[in-house]
Amino acid sequence: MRRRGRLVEGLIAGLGLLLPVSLAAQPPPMSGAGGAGRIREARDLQEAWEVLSGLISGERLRLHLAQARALLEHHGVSLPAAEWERVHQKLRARDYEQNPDRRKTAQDELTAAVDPIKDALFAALPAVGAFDAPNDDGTKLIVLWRPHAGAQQYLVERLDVRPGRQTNWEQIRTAAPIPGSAFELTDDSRIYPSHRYRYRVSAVDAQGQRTLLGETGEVTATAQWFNFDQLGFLIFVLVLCGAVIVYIQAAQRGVRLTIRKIAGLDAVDEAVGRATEMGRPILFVPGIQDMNDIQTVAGLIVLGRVARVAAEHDAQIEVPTSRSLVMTAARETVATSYLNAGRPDAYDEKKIYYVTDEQFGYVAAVTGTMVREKPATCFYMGSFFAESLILAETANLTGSIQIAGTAQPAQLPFFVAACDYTLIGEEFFAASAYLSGEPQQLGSLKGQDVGKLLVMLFVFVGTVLATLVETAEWRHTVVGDALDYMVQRVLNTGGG
Amino acid sequence: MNPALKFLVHLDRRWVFLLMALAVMIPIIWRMEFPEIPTPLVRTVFDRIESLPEGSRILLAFDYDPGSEPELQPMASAWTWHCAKKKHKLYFLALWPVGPQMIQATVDSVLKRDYPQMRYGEDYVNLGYKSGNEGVIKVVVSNLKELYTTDHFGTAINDIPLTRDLVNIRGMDLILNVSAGYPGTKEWIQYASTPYNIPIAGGCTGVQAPLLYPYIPNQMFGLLGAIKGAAEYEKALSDQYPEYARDAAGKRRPEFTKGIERMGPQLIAHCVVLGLIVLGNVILALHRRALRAA
Amino acid sequence: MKRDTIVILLLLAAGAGWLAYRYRSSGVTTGLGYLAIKSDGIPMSVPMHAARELKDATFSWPRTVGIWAAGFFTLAIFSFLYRDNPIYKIAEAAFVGISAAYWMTVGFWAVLVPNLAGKLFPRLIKFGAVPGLDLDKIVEDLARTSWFGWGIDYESANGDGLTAAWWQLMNLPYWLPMILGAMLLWRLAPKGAWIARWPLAFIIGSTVGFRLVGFLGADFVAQIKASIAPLYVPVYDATSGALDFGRTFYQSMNNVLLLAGSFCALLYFFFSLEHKGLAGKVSRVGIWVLMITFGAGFGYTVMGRIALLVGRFEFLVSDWLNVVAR
Amino acid sequence: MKRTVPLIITFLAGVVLIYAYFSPAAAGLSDLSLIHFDILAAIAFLLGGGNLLRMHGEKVYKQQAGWGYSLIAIVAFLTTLGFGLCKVGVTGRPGYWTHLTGAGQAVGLVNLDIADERHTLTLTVRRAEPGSTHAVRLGQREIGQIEVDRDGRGDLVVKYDPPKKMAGEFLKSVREGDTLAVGALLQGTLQRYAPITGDYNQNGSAFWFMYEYGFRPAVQTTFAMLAFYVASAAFRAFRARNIESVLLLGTAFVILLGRTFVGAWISQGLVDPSQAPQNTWEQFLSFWYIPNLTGWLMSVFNTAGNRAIMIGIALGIAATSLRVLLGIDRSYLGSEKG
Repeated sequence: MRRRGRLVEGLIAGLGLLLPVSLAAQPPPMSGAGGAGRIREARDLQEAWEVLSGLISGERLRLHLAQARALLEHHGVSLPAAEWERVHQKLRARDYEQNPDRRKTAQDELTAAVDPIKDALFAALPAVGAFDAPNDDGTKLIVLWRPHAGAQQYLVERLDVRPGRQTNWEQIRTAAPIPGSAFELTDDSRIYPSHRYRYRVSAVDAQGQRTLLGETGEVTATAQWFNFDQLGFLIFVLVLCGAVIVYIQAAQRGVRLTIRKIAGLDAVDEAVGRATEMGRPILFVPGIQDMNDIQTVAGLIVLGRVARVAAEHDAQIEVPTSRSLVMTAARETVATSYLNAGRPDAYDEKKIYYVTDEQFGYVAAVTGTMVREKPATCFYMGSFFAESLILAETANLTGSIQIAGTAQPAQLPFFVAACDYTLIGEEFFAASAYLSGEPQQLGSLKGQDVGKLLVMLFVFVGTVLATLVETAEWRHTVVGDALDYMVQRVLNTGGG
Repeated sequence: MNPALKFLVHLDRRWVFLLMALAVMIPIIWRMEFPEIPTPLVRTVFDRIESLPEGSRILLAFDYDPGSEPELQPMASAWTWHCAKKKHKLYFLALWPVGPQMIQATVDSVLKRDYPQMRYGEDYVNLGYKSGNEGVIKVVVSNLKELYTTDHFGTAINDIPLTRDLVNIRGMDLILNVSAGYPGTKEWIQYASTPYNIPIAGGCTGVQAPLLYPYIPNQMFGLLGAIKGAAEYEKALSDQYPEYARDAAGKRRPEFTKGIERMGPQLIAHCVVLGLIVLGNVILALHRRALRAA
Repeated sequence: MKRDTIVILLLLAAGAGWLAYRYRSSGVTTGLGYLAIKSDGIPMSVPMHAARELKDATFSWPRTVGIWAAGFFTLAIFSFLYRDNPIYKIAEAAFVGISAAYWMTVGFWAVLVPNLAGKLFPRLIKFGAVPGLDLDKIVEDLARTSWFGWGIDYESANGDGLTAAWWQLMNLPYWLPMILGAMLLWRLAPKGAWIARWPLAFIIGSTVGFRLVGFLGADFVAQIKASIAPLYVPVYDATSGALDFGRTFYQSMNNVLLLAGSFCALLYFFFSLEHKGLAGKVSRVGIWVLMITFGAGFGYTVMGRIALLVGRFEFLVSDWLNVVAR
Repeated sequence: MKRTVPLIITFLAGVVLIYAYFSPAAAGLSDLSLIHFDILAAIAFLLGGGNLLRMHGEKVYKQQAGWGYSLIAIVAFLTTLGFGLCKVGVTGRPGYWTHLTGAGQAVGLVNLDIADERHTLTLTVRRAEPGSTHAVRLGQREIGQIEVDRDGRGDLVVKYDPPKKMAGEFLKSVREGDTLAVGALLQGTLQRYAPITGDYNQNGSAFWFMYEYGFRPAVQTTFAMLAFYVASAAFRAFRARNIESVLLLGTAFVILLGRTFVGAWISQGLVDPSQAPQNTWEQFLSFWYIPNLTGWLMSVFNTAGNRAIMIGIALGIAATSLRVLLGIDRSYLGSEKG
């Protein structure tokens, strides 16, 4: 029960997937402790800290109670079974109470029932302990100490242990006691990764009398190479990427993949052909973001395909850009397309030019170009903001065919309303694969479908669980735990 | 087809432009105003700022630019005024390069005018702009001084009383974000508010608002949507503090009621847009009938 | 001259005439001119209508010229709505030039100076351009977090950035963008333009890696998490504690619609399924959901756009022409 | 070589950044890469700006159609750039500074900032003898004591507390050329901060004039044109041709109503805004109150639609990223020959 969450992760890690990483992530053996208390090892200290935080915040209380029980029993402390039963009973009483006033009373009773457990945990703590903060970049240490009766304030001091150098204790912070709360402090002030530190905490009472509570052994802050909170998410990423890669390989082996038609994409050839017939240019707008936006990258990939068709049809293509880097990358892309189409002589670098970084300066210039050159076809492929409608309405006036593709949800309404074809979100990314016509690229689209199936599966299972929890009052059963586990552990991106 | 319908079917859109220009210009010249009732989303924000104890730390992140100033400045001013009224400590910060100018403009027009007793560095501070978009947020939630070694004016951050002991923005009681796009409210929610439980309220342009709805109320407690939100906030503010909207002589203070004032032309222009949609469909129906008859 | 040009010129002349008449007759409001005051050494622009109330506001020629320039830009750009014309072209060309230079300047002073030069040669920058730069902090950070601590002695300079050697202040990873930048500029050289692809490859590679996990983490998983909600949401009355049928129905219906709506819309995006048969029907519903979404987005946006226009017109009639006394 | 090396660079950079997401130890890399990108983009301005000059310069030189406009663009560009880079008309940061020099190894630095709301004097002394105390004199007046000591870690620290009342009038009386001395140890002559230390966009500077009266009105006006385009798009595109367009325009219509007073006004009979609905019938009525209906459309349908779009986008980005990372999509890299 106690390490249930870790057990599942351990099983997965046991598959060999991440074994070396998990071994490297073992906490250091020594944390040091002073005074009484049964918990001594850094690992247990860290767990006690996690459990205490959970009990105090009241989040996922069922799980934390189970962990607290296991932790206490592991250290030879056993509370009467009736005590545990009482907490669970109060918890149920609170969760199933609908009247707000009575619910408040139930909450108070629950808090009171949790107190003896917290006290038992406090009693098991060392007077002062310190350990390396989990899942951090090696700049934090956590100091945890047992509450001291009558303390008005705690002084936390730190000693930087440097061999061969005289160093003194320095006070890093003072902390005021919070009733019913754990006494912990995350020290992230000027911690050097390689240095060893000792901490000591003193309590100051109402008379200003200082009592030294204890002193820790040496601790070092280490950076973790893998954040285990994100394990569930990593598996998610691996499954998704795996699906894409598997389908790409299947396609390379010659497996036939069927992909539905995407309206806007079938129009590309036609639109380029129209430009040739009318003897007017094609205008390609790659959005207003720089190369660090993936939409711009996707837009340029589409540009590559469009330019190739244009080169084959001998149509002129013009690409004004709003960023210097995009201009550079677009020139590479178009030059390659012309080369691949066997028309390197027709490539004109001057048609791909930088206008200005300013969003609206760019729009003013592009709309001016539209009105003066009356392009037969306009492509808007990339990241767009407010300018979307200005571009689309101006080009509409000049009678151009307009094909838009963007993954800016806010601009989709305008493109949908004003353009002939719009590639909505995912379709825009699919365009780059679809237009290439290469089978392995189509494979990646299948991989995306697997991702969507996965979403549906997760949402479906989650919804069923959540509905059961809500209707059948199963929150305090394994169903509630499963839902908790799914939402809190598996779907945890670790705030990153 | 009768000539009127023919004219409408092939309507030159410059007539639409002219209509729109008149719809906005006339209410401005005649100063038409309409009543506002604060909606719950706005009310929550107002009540939250109102109920915080004096001296609470509030982070005002101004992530907009001159382009969206008409839409967002009224709410930025109203928030700043309200926070100053409640004697909160104000930390201004910007993720957009031109944000510091927006901050300075707000400070000049609100704090220096109505709260000349507020001292820079003790009651408010302008941390200025740092490049890096959401990267900046990720840093300041853990260690502010890693990125902000000086304020906007180049004063070392350790020399400023307000920021001397500030480790990171997790110590804030509230984040108020005025946002015109990326990076903005969404990033503040994702990287600061949700992971570290800092209450956040957003004020955004009309385009953004629909995208922020999914975050209410779990990840964000309130939202001021564009000028309408600002107008409602101004209304709530002047109901509570009459001196906000009128000076001692009872004269209107237009620079503080811009939201309400701008709702006039908005309303008329909205009706014009609504009318245009209806007209478009009437034309469509008549045109179809005319074609069928022909 | 075309007829419409004449009409527009006449309108403008009439407007100017009216302003002149207004000045002659009432004399109170000029209609032109602009003023600046100095408060504590910092200059500030004041619109005319506010200037009357401020004692220390003085007339300023540069700002007067400035506001006329702003007025010109405003009208010139609006003129594009009527049709493309030389005035718009002038404004457009100036706008492009000014804005490109604006962002270059910002890039220079806000990125290159502090983030490149300031990281490589902090002392030079501190005494040259940014006196607020904290050299002590730079040394301390390097001693704490540099990846080159094993080879370079940052430790001995720790606590004293002022007298630290230049190499103890230098943040070595910042040579990377310097070198890549040089490679990028190599395009301008007559030979070997292909070298510019290396920095591009670096940029694209890091973008792709950063966004891949970033989007999956922030949008994908977060959206799944947000989608998990019970289909039946009992709501109880706050006072009596009895089941509130109306609100229970409303909340439950919302959750059901939300789930069904997002599933249908998601099905629309499936590339493996031809939109035929059942899949076709469901994805048709998906399109409907998307259309409602787009309609909502459009409707919501109109408000903001009009606010911007209001702001611009206010500038014209109030700050520039001072037609509306405020 | 010309193609393989970039592919390897792309792959490595991508993999490293993916790893950085999961590793607290390497998390700094992703922030660093963002900063590096900004720097590269700023350097690339030279390419963009150069291209702009070349393009318009050619037009002017060859006197092609519209060369006059190109000339305007060039003049505007170079003027603004010159103003900005040279900080024309910028006054330096208000205050003085000096480098302190003297006998022995000791060095020092003084920054004296006199600004609108704050006056600060920071005095830094380094490499002085520990255990010594010196009087700090500014001009003729003694303004405090400086103490050189060792701290708890054994590092040398300098403690200096300027008297609290020093801010304000006294600092304002300081003039350029005044001498600041630290005992007999160090001394220096105060000088004004150079103009380069001022903000490039300082109110009143030449660059600021270009920004305030050229850039800003142009940006706002272009943005404001959207109002006209929104109206014409609503008129032109929102026509009930099929179910899809009916839904599109219907929703837009309701939202437009609900976002102004009109919506509340025409449906005001449905609710009593002063109290919550009392029974199921009132709840049903209040559902149709247009501001509520707007909220409902937003929170249910808009959320559902956006959710699907966002999930799709995330998947699309992941797949596209993966294709680029693995080198399957490499059009941006140019060709072997080029």
